[in-house]
Amino acid sequence: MEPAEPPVPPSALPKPAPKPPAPKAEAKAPPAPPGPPDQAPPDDLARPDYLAPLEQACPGGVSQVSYWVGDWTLIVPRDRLVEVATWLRDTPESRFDFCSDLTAVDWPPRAERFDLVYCLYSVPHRRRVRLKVRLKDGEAAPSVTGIWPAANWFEREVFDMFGIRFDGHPDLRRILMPDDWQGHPQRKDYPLEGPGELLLEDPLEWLKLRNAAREAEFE
Amino acid sequence: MIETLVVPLVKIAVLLVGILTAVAYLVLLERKVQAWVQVRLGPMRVGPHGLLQPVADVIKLIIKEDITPARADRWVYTLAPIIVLVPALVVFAVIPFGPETNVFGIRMPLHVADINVGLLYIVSIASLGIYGTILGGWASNSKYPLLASLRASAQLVSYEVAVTMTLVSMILMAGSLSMVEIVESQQARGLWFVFAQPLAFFIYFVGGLAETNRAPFDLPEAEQELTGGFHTEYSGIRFALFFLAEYANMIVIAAVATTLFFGGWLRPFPSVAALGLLDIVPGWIWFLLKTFVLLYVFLWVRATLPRYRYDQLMRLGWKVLIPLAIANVIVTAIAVVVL
Amino acid sequence: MTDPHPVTATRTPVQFDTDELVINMGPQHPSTHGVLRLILRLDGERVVDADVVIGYLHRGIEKLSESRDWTQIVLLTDRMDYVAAATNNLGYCETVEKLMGLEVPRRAQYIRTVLAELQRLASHLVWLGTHAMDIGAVTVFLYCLRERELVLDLFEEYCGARLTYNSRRVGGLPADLPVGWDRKVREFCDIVDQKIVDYEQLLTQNRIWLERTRDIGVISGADAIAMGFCGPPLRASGVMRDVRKDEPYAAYEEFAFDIPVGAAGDTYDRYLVRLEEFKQSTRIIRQALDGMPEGPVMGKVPRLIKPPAGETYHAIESPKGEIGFFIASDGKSLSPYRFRVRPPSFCNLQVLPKLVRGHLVADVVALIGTIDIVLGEVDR
Amino acid sequence: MTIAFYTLAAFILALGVLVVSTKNTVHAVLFLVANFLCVAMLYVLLQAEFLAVIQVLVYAGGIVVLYLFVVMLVNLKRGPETHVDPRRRDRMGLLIGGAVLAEFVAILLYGFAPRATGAAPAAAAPGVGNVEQVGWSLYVDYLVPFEVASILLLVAMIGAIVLAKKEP
Repeated sequence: MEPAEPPVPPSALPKPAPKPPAPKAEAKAPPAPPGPPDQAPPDDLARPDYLAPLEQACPGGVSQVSYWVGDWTLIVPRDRLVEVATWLRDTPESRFDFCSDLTAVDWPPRAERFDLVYCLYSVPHRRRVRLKVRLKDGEAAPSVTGIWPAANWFEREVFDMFGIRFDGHPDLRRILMPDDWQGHPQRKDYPLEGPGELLLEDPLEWLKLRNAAREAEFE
Repeated sequence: MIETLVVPLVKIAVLLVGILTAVAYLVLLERKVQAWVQVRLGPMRVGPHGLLQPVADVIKLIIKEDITPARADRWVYTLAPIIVLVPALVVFAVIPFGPETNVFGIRMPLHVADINVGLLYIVSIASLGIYGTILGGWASNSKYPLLASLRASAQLVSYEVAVTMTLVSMILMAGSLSMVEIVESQQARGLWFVFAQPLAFFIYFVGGLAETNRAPFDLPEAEQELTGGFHTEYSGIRFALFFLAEYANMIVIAAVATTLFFGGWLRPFPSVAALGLLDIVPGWIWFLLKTFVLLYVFLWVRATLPRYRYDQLMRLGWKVLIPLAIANVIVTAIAVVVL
Repeated sequence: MTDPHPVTATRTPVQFDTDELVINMGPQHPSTHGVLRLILRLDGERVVDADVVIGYLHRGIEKLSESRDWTQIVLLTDRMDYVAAATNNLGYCETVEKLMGLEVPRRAQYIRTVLAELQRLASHLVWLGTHAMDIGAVTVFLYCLRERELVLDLFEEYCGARLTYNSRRVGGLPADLPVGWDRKVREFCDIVDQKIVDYEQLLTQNRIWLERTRDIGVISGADAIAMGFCGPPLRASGVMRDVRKDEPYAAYEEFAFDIPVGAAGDTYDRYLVRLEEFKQSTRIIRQALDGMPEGPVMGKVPRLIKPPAGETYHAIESPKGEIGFFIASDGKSLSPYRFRVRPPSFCNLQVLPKLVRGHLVADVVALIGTIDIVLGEVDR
Repeated sequence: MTIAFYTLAAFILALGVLVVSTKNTVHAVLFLVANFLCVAMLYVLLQAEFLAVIQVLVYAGGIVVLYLFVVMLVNLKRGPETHVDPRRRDRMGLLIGGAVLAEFVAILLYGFAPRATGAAPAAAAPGVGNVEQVGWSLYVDYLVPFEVASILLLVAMIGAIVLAKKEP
């Protein structure tokens, strides 16, 4: 599974705001949102105790801290991820040794359209934190399989579903979709109708054809 | 002419029909016993209480499409089930079902042949059946059957040693290789050999379970592991032959055990005169009854126990049963000489 | 295949040319619990390496959810772990409630707990049956499914369905308990407690069972955490981790129950841990029925469920392990912007190659059974 | 009886030829088994039931199974032909063939030579079983050679195990 297909370059997209997921319900909805709000924590809330040491140990490692319905989220720059993750796993006051989940969210109009979300859990301290890394399309993320072996299949799934590559992953193949599948289904610009032979080979071409057909029908 | 040709032929015909019927009903019995153990009913649809189920099974197996895999070795593939079945049936020739009896005015023994190496004959003929197993797996040209046939043959070869060893100690006890004489010797001593040789019986029975590929030693056909075993690729009548052979072998093991350990056609406690009224029941009924009980144990074990693993099976065979059997032979030999 | 070990002076010159056999286990195989495919490299019967191929049951539930509205998704979650559908419902509903800040009435919480534990019993019964059958004890399978039928009957009486229940709503429950239902549940708990003894008699001290499960697929606690093991397999490795205790949800905080923990981390310990969970589950159910509060079963929920913009991750303890839901809402549309499930079977299955290496083919089957996967959940 | 003998003999010869001429090794092994079975029947004709049964048990049921194992498992692809001297095989063949031929001739000559003592082998005393006779001659008359042979086989077996055992 070396470059199965080049990730769709953003310029090739007909419009940065492609078909939203549900044509009927979403047709009237405003264009897709610029991204999650990432609310800042309220001032009267005590910040978790590992935050200050973390910021000390890895200055600039956390670019933003967010709090929402009880969940802490640290937004981490892509190139600092491994450093921050290793610190979080190994330092006694944090000990986030369990990688509960790793997934991604696609927010297309944004320049850094992907959010990589790492849901971590600390077995000794019984608490959670989320890391979030923002990625541009085509940008590769550093793999955390060296830190949490559990991330292996998660990263494969994210690669399969979003086309995000992971540098240093031992075995980056598709996992849920067939090996010869074209496109990455969880991207928001993945066409929801079809499929046909053409869709499998070239989704964009298929979209253009379909739109042309619809226009013809309309006229 | 009648004595030398017709009587044996009739006997053979009766025996064959009887065995095939018995096998068919043994399958039904197995399903029923398993069902009862598992608190369900088993086959109930064909005939009263499913009693005609074997007929339906046979018809189904015969009219099913008989598939030969495209890249199988055709000849061997066809030959294998036959090789398995024939020894299983031929062995019955020397099993004495009863003492000399009057049948339609002709006095005749209830066995096809009493050869003076009867027991060895059984062992050697039964050991031929293994070819069918190996070749069936090999000729299918498929990996799971191949693995299964390897397991089967390794299992058979290693358990045969233990089983044969127990037979040796029985031969020592009886002083003869003839099946009839073994029974008669038990009559003379007034004792079923199982009471004299419980260990030998245990080893024989465990080895018999293993040789017939029955649970908990049913590795060669462990469908959870090997999707069915060496006959995975077989279908229709050829599959039926494998099936038939397996159950016929079970009956052989049970029948031989009855002869060797449970006094063949003798009634219980043959030396106790007070139980003389038991003699009303003919010998062959005693024989069939005992065989039936043993077969029931086969089924019972299957419904109860999980399955051994291949290496554990081998360890049990080589490191436990064979040394025990050899020790048993030595002790028996000493006892026979001393007493 | 050439001999990987060239003949050297230290080795005996007599070498047998051995081939590694590559066999395909599944996707159609009687004991891969669905459509799992393993590519095994065998040396004789010993597994050298295994590759797991999944995705045969991929139905795109995550993608599908992005075009269903929030209430419809409960129905989709049924189809993931179809052996424990009610637990999936609960996880999803709680996540949405967390996102919206909804209050769920106490009675509803209690009933949810009862349903979740009944579901755990049902799922463990299926697991025990299939696991025992993989190892050759067919009878246990039929016994277990017999008891599972009783759970299904209870669910049928509560919500009308036997497998895919759709039995929760965001903010509460679709219906209150039927009259007399709690008595039947109590009877069922008594039956299960008795039957557990039966299963234990058939298996726990059975020599063959011991030989087949002891020291098979051993994994240490540290490895288990690192590899993302969760649920009973993790606890069997000696790690005290149960979402019910660590991050209590529904009404678990109010009940007394123990978390069984193993020591050796082998198949036998995983079996013992689950068997003990049966007993703990009936204990929880009885407490919940005893203390069942009165009141409504549906909280104050807006007509249109539309959580504000934001994301959250919420996990509960499914019978298989930690099932988590990561849901992002954009606050505008009627369906989640991103709906992600952290399937416990998926994470546990990931460990399988590590577990099977060096064991025999027969153990592969036992190990697939011991991690208790449901392919509907692995592939979603 | 004679008809049976010649039929069997014909079968044995034909099967023997098939064993060496068949390309497929598994088939060859099968023919070998059939061959052994026919030989066993020959023994039955000679009223040596014990020998017949042992023939089936040991050769057909035991040894050939091992052959079959080897043939099935060892890769049947031909190893590299390392004949430096292409004629070597022919010469070896000639040598062995010549030796076997000489043996046959010797047997024939001996067989057709007028018998000095005619009644020696036919001393089957009635009442004493076939098995007992074999037992007597093995364990009384030829005890030492028998034991020596067993020990030889045992040594060979242990040697094979030692050779085949992988170094720890």
